[in-house]
Amino acid sequence: MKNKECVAMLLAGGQGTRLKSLTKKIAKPAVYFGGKYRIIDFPLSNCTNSGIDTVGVLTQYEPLILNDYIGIGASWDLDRKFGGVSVLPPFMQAEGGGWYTGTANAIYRNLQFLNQYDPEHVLILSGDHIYKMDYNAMLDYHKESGADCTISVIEVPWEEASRFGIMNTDDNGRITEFDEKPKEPKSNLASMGVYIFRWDVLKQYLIDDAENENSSNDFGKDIIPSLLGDYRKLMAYTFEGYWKDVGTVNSLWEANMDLLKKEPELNLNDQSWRIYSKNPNQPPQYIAPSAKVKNALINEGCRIKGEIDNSVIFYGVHVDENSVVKDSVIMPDVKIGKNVTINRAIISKGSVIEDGAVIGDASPESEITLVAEEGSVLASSYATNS
Amino acid sequence: MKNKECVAMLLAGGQGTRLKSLTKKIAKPAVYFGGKYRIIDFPLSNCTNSGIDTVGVLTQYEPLILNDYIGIGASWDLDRKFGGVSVLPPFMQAEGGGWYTGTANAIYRNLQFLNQYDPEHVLILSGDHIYKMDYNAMLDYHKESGADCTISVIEVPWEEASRFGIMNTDDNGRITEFDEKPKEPKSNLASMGVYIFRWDVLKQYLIDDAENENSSNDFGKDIIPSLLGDYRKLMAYTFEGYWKDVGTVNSLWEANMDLLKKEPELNLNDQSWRIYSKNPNQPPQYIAPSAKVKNALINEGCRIKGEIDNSVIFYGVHVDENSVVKDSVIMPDVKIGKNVTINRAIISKGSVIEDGAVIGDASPESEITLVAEEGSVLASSYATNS
Amino acid sequence: MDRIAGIINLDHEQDLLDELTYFRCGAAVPFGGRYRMIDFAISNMANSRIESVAVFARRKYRSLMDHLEQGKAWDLDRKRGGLFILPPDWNDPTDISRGDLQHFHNNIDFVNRALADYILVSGSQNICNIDFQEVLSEHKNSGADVSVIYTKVDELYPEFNLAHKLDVDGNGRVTSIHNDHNNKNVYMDMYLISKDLLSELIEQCIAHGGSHFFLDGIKSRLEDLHVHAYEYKGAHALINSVESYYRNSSKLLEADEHDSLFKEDAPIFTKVKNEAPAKYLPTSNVSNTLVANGCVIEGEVEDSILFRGVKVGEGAVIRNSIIMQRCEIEPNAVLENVILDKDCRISEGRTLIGAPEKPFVLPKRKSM
Amino acid sequence: MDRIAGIINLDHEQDLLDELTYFRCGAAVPFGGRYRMIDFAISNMANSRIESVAVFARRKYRSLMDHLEQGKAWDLDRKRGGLFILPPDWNDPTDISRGDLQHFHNNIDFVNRALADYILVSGSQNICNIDFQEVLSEHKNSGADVSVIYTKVDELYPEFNLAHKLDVDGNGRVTSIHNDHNNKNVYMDMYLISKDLLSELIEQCIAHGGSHFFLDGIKSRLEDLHVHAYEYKGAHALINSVESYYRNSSKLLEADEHDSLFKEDAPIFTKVKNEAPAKYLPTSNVSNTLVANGCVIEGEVEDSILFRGVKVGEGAVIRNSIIMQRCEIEPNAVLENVILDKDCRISEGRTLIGAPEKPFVLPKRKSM
Repeated sequence: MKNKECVAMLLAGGQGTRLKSLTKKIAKPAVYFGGKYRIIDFPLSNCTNSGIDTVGVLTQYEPLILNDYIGIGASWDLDRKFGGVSVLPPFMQAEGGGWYTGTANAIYRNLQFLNQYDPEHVLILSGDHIYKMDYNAMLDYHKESGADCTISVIEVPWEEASRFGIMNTDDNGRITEFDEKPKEPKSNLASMGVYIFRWDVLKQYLIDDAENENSSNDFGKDIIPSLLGDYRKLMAYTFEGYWKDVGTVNSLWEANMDLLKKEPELNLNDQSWRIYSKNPNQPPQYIAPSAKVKNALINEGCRIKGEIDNSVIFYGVHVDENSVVKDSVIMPDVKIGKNVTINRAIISKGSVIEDGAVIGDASPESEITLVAEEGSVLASSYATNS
Repeated sequence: MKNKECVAMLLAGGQGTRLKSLTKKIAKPAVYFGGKYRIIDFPLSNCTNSGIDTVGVLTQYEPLILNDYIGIGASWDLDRKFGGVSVLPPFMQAEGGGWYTGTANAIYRNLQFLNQYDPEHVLILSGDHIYKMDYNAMLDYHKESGADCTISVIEVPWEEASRFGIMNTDDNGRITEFDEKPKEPKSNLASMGVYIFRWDVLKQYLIDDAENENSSNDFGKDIIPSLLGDYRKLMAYTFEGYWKDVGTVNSLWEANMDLLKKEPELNLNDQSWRIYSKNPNQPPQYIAPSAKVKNALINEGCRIKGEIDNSVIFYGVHVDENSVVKDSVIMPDVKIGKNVTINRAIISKGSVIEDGAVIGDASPESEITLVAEEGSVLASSYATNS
Repeated sequence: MDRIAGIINLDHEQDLLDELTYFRCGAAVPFGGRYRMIDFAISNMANSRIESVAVFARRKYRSLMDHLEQGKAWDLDRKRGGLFILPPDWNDPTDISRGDLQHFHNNIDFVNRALADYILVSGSQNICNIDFQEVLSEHKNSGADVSVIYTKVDELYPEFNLAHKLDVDGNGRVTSIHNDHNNKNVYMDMYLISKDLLSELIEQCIAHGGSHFFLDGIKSRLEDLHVHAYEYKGAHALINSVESYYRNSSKLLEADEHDSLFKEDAPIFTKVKNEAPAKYLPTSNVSNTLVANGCVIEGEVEDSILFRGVKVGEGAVIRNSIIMQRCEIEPNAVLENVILDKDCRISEGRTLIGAPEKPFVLPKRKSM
Repeated sequence: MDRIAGIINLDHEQDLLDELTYFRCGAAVPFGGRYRMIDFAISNMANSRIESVAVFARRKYRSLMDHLEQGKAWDLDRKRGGLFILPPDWNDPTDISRGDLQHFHNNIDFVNRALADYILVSGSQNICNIDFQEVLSEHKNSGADVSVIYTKVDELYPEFNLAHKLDVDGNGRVTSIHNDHNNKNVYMDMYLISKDLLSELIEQCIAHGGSHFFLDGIKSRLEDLHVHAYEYKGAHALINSVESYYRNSSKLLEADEHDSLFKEDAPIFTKVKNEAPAKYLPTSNVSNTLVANGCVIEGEVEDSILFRGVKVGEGAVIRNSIIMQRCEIEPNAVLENVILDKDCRISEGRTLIGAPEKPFVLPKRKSM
């Protein structure tokens, strides 16, 4: 078979501790989003829609759910004979093995995987962001500019720039400097953590990096600075559109709420750029005569008898009579009894909320309440900011 | 979905050092056999043919080739939505992780995988043997006898019994004792390393075993003796048919030669019990006017211009004019030049044998010569027993 | 476990759903918000661990091919077994078989080679959720040659006039099969038979110039064959007319009916579309309605079924209606007692009102 | 990279292979020891990174459905794109399109929705190994509206009489298309066209009452369209008769022909069977022969092609013959210049000898 022009490597090893109990049992890329999806659906669907049919998913921490979720990749049309999606956990070699020590190390340890496709370019992705992006357009830009490495960047508000990795560029878009969380940013172009490398260049840098005992084996801290230090050609590719790091409970909640706008920036109904996900095979949702539903995203398998206002409801959720769900995200298979009130909360998968329970704090400045996975909330308890 | 009656767990972690350079880069279950297959094709095809559609493959050592070979399991019809084949390498957990310490530990560490299918029985297999077996018949026997564990056994010649794990049974086939390599065997029923456990029983023993610091976490050394010690019901299921451990270069060679008989014990052409394998998509083999082929198994993609006698030839092998291959196994994509003589040898995948080379020792008592993977043998070298 | 193979025999199903079956066979008609009629028969087979399914198709089966793919949605895209759509074969010109016996005859290899001891033959018009393994165990206990499946209906709806009825004796044996309009034992067009007997009966029927396996091979031979009646007791609908389609669709809005058809441990599978969750805007008002994914609702919907990707504009009102995939209802349109086939568009302010006993039906891709 | 979608148009291919096409269309005829004719067209498309392929089928396509499955063997069983077999649709009764234009018209959605800028249309009778991405880049450089693919043949075999021929000017532009039997520029029944122009030309052809897209939309419009000729230079065979089938099968025994058709970096894919390697017993004697897996050979075989699973008994002799899947040649039978279709059995000692210029052909499942 012919070689692959571009192979994607998706770093899905992060634990995402700021997501609290949401990532107790699952890796961050497996966290639920948008009534139907998991975070990793976005980069995987972007790959498929961009015509990139070979993706290595580098897992480390609790890969079982991710493994099981990705399965053979059929959901994203990545069940290909040559290529497709491969889950790549750390493995043992004749010379011994061990866990991945950093993002660059994870790729280095899979040189053999990449070599079998002999790609011209390698696309490095992370599994932490919600966005729709045509990687093929970025690849075209990368090829045309003849760069050794192209980094996609997004304009962030100047006042927030010091929270990001900032790329300083010349007039042609060539990166001259990389400032990790600069106190006094010289640019507002933040790295999205999406890189395209010429594979021959990256390979050499990975090998050198592995031999360097002082390296932390990280793309942002080691590989990119090395390339810049050697005056390699690094280009910034400016992305325009919705891009959100959902690394905290609040930002995850916000990103869900963003979808409820009449014309959300992130359009999930775009037939030309579908977001694929694993299908739970549930019957259509049933909206009972007693229900009131306004401003909501509701998935299949739900039975709604209560009131839903400004909320995102995943599949298999039951909301019984006289219950009110407001400004909240209800994850799959949650059962909500009668006379329950839920405000500004995220209810994790499989939770059972008993009759009369009151959850969350309605005041707009309050923190978002999180009910942990398969939790049970009794009427007597007043769960808030748990 | 309904639960699974029986889930198979295939222990494919072994390095198989006695196979020398054949397992330098690949795990033993990935070793080639029979002109077309890898060892692991046999247990996987047995599962499919027995109607067992959920198989966990426990890998550890160099899993990449095995991973890549198994892929989504489509070759064995195991690309199922619920179930199918899952490759299970050791992974990191919130409480830390590490490599599998023994066969029982490998299963213990995948309790979560098994729990999701909630099986009634678990079939434990190894990836080291060549045989065709109806696991479903064994499962029926196991269920009818009401055993906690059923172990499949095969009669071996008495004089060889001391090389095996021997099961001593009462008149009803109940196992009373397990002797690992006994000096004075009381029975000639050798364990085939194929176990069926009631899952509720096995689960408890695995949990107890994991807490026992003195255990080596091995089925044969720890779990089976524990069950026997507790007077659990262990039954022996007698298997009749071809069964061969191909753990050494000589036994691998012998097993290949066994296929060349007119009516081999292991019939690969049985349409009702097909052995599935990954298909390399090669054109039909071409037998040239100059060729002489006798007593041979030859796969697609071969071009034979020389003489083949009593040999097994994998796919993509070229044998040029005036070369003679006798009593040998030629693995995939080997290119053999002109005027080459090969006797009693195994030539590993991708080797190039140059014009005029002489390999192996024709005397019937000699050891089998092994040419290592992607080796190149020059005319001047006389490779034997390497 | 004994193995069963399945045949879905569409050969003698007539396409009586008016506009809905102009361009597709009845088995391919959308039903229940996201399914096609045939999904129920196939899902029942898949859930009963049937691994080989043949679909005997004769007419208008192209949208069926699109829908079924290679059985993917049912995990039936297999090497061993799997799902096969079998249109009539251009085979032996000396073939004397006729009617559905031609299908049975042409496809005798499917029967003979199936990794199964029993064959379950079903049509597509009886919607239910049934475990054929249970049918098999009753069949074996009864010692019968053939088991036919029936249900006792409460009310004699007109659609049952087209179905066969059974007389069953105290031992569960079928004593006669007829069309008595007042008999409530409705035959569900499903039977279980051993592979060998099926094969034998097919040959006999052909030799005797038969053209309809059930009539010639089973119904007319109740005396020499032991035919057992298996009673199915769950939710059931027979759909062979627009009226029965419409009434039974509405019945899905009842919780009991819904839950006994869509079970968690025996789900109804269908081809996967990747639609986003349904979106309700602030002006929406939805009540007693089934809504599939991909819908965007700004208007009012009551006592209705919306299939995938339906858009309902602000101020639009939909009542007692079935709106199929990707229809667009523009603002302020009013629909009552209406069935819209796929891809219809109702323009702003337009009103369409059918009768409760005879809904107004629009064919595919109409704009009004 | 520009994307191409593929159409395999079998609509006007006649089934002229006598016994071999009694029960199947020409595209489904076995060829080359393990392939079917259509495998070459589909593999060429798959190897050229074409991800959507429609097969326009009209007659005897059932064995094609069995063979192609959902495009599995070509990695074309996809959600986006994939392989579709499109029999004629029962669509709009007011449809006035005829011939293959009915197919183009019924399936205009395939053209319009394909994730592609260009469409490559091919038949199944021209066996070759061609990279359509190369055709596309030459097409774009030439600035042409349509590129038609041809090859210069050395010898004027009779099968070329049924093919169109091209006159090409110095710039590679086609100046006329005709049937001159002495012209060696044989049109390979393949053309590349932009999606938009194809869609436009289809409409125009239908409006003008056309019935054959190539003749009405391209051949007769060489003056207003810029039609470029792409010359293919690799191994080629046109198979539209038993004689051309037989002669070109034998040509596969020549190493050059074989190697330029079966390339490592552009393999010909086909449905996977799980046959064991071919087995040669001590009494076998095989020479200048292609042998597929699953064969068991005890006799003598020379200058022949054995498909999968053929058994050759001791003392049997096969010369200059093509023996298809699962045939059994019993001991001491003699076959010379014979083509056996699948599942034939030649009983012990029987002799069948055809002529080198007209082989003796046995249809499927014959026992003699």
